[in-house]
Amino acid sequence: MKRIDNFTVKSVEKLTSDIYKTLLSGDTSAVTAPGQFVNIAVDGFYLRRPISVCDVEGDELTVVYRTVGGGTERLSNYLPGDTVSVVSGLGNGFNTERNISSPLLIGGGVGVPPLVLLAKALYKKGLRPKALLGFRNASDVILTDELGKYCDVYVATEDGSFGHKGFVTGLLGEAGGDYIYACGPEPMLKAILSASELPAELSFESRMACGMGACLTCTCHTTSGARRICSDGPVFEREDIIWTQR
Amino acid sequence: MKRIDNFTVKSVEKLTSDIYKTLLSGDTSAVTAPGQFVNIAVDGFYLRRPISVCDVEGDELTVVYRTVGGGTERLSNYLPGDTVSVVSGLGNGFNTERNISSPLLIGGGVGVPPLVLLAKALYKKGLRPKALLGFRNASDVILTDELGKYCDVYVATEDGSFGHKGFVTGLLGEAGGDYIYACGPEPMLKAILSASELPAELSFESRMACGMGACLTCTCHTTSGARRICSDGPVFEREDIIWTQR
Amino acid sequence: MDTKVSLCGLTLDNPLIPASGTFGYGYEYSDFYDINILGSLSIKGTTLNDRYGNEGIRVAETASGMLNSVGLQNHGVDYVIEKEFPRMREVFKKPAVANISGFSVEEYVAVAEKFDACDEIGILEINVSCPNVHSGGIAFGTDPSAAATVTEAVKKAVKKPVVMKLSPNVTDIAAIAKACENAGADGICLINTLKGVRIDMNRRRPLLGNVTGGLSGPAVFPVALAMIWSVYKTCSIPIIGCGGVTTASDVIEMMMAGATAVEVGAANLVNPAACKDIIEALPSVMKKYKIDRLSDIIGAAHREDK
Amino acid sequence: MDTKVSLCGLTLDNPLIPASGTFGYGYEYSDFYDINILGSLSIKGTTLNDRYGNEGIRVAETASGMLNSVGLQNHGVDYVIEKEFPRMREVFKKPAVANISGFSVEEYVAVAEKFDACDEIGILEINVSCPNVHSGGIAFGTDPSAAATVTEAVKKAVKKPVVMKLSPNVTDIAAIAKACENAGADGICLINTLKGVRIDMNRRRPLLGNVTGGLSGPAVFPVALAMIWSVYKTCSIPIIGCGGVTTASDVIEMMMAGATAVEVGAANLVNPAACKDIIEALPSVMKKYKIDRLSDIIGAAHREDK
Repeated sequence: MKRIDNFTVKSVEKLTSDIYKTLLSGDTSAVTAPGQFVNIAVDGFYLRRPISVCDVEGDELTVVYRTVGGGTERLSNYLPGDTVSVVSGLGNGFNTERNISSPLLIGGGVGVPPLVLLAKALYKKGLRPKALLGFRNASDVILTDELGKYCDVYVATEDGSFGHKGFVTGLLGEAGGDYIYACGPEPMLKAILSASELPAELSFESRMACGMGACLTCTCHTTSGARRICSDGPVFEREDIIWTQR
Repeated sequence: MKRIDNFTVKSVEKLTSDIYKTLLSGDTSAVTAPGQFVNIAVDGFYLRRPISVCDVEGDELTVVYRTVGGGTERLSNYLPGDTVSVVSGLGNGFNTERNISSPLLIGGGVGVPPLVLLAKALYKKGLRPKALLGFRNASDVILTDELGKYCDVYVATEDGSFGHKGFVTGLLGEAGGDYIYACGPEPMLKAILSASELPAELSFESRMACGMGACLTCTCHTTSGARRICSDGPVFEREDIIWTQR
Repeated sequence: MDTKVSLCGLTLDNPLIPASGTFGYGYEYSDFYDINILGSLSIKGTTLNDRYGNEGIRVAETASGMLNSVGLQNHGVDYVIEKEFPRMREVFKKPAVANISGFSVEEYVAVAEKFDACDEIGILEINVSCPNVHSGGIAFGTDPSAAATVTEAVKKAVKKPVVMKLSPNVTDIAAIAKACENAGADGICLINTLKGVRIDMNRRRPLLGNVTGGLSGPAVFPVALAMIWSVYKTCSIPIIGCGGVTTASDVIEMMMAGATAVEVGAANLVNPAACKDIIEALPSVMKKYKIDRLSDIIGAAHREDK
Repeated sequence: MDTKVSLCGLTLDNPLIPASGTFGYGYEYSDFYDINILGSLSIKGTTLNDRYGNEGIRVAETASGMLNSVGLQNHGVDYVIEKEFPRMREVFKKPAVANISGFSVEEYVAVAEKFDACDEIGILEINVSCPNVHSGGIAFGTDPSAAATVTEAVKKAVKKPVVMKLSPNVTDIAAIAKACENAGADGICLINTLKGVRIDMNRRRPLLGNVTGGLSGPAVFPVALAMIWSVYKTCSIPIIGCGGVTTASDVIEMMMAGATAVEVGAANLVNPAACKDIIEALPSVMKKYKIDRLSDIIGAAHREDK
């Protein structure tokens, strides 16, 4: 069940030079799985901004996003007490009902946030996931404390300024695990599937408008035909994915 | 010399059910005559809103306006501390350098505000103008206190709920005077010229875009040809005016 | 207050019809409100065969609007009737509008015939205006005689009313509308989207995979009104207005310009409850403008002229 | 960083040209900045004789834009040269663009000849696209052969470069541009305004005295880009882009789509310092997109195609 509601901004926190964390308060009942996203209306911009849900706790919903343009810029400038319109309950989300014992949560950059709610969900089921996180450098590192509550956290940075030097795939070898959940830039997702044979589900990004399956602007090719990132995804299993045509 | 500046909202006061007074602070040096107007940019609306200057004192500028649509509605919702872009120094304004001894200032409804700065200017020149003001009813009456500082104020209301019952022209007979300055709806201006033979200058309203003589969207016919309300006006002498074609 | 309008023999509870391609088959929106409050709904544009549509990025934001270049993605008419209609019927009980696209006169006719046999459908909306498919659709919508040929062929083959959906990317939309009317069309729907481009300045390439897309949203509202105005002057058949409608006041403005019914497009994508909000606001806006019956104001702004 | 561009034999310090009808004769804006920083400026559209223009309301607001229906108000070419040019010269020392309208081929030629003799003028911009004058102007801009006839007649009569300003209210703007190029035009300026209407719902009449007006502002930016894209593909002569440009980034996007210079219109009316703000912001935006010389990016987004 999707919803549209006004949410109140509780706080806005700058995490890095261009990544912000906004805490919103409102009816979060439509958020039923980690890996779902919300579509947020921003003053002065026509389209909503789709942003993955980082965390939900009671009526509080956390989003962590990069300011990539005017819209997310504007979102980061909202003040506590301001109201924003939020469409929630969007996307399939990660499947946490799998028969697995040692999940690997792999995130890159601004793909890390949805892993927080995922880690929490798996942790509540009695699992202790490993989180493998990749960033460009130490000043880009985010959410390790939050993930640390539910996971063992391993970090790689491209320049080695924090944790392992290199890409996040460099952490895969020693990580073990029996299932991969991943979210991040497509080259990273691709590299993960090249580096590991484990079963995996990956979360994708796309430009979109409605975010709920109506406009068909976020369509991608999959092994089972045309699929909508917004509503058939954003999470697809490795068997579904066709890289060449996306 | 026209200017564009950011002004700070100092206060917004609701005067009647749909008339607001906004006090702005900024560089007022471009306002050189009563009857001039400013063109104010309002969030979410493409065109600026032209509004007559009610008063100027140091770096404080007062505008009083009716909320006739979304733009003025929005303006009335600004909060103290908010910033608005203001183009100032627009329009010719009233001519206060005339050799007159007993000016009549006639205003109707939201045409009253520019008479405040006009009254102040004439008062400073040693004159004691009479202000004849027309409103629909008692609850629409505005700015009598401000005008009372510089004028003898006479009020007419259509329903007689305040002052003289009837139109403002009903006050003309006993008012005497040797010159008319007027601002208000066109039927009122027309009625004034019918009711009085005194020399007069009248301030007109028009839809407009730039407010500074470039776009030619506020053109009107006058006895001396096409004139721009924004920059040849908004004040025209009675000899200039052609009613039929406006 | 009476919001009913009569359109091509159907009585709609109100003039609101979500536009094709912005409302799926209705059920996508039933989480947000009971979509039976709508006047009707226009289903996603349908072709004879399954189509993926355009590759690459399909949407871009613009000032007060958006570009889309979906390119008629759909599963083909048979799938739509077999699989989508039952799902639509669960949440929408009124006659829907079937939006039909084709790459030949024969394809238009074939798809129209299939929808003509469906109880779910009340009106056939023939899209001769899709700007996002090269060599298809729009070719029929930019030339009066080609538009007339499609109209005539479809009209011969079907019983349900036929509304021709026209492109605004033409010199004289009234001439095309008139040709459709003369060929037997029961109504005209306008406007489809305006052709637009955005550039990705980082890549120094067009942002959309298809280069051009269709502009919709409030940005195009005055353009839609101008074309509705012109077609109302020229034709006698009813107009379904479309283009940038976002508020109840927009609906009334478009009806005064000449529209009998009003399609709401992009607004659904940015506010899933847009049509509900509009329908709920209609009575108060009607009161503001002293309107008792919405049907009274169709073309009202022409009164001194026509 | 180098913002110079070469346009029809003139070197402009930057591609910024305030569009005709939004900048008077320049001196209206000299309170706000030294207008000599502009690349050039295009004067108010000029006809042979004095014109009042349209009666009644001439401006309406729209989402991210505005309608105007001024209708070519001007004092006629002789007055402009005698009275306006001396005032313009006091504040603007560079060659200006003369925007010329007419109701016959002969009128276009007569006005063009007079401006051709003026030192103040560098380029003749022939407006075959005014949407606000019935029976005039635009009739020449909606038909390739009529546009070619005007082009040829003017070219024969003058020495200065001739740029044809085209209407977007056509099915195929590239065909019209190509006809102008073949007839000898030195450049194409596009787009003029889109036809639009607003209704005054209280009066139940069109808001504008002229019923229709021309839509400008950010709303039309993607439409302008689409037409520039198409004309760049078809023609070899330079394009002066126009339509909704508001920021330095818009300038660069329009140049990548194919514009050699860029006219700024409605933006001047809502921000009198718009062109100054854009010119000052250009270097930082050029840096963002790794541009050393602005002239390098003209049509850059076509590189894989052309």
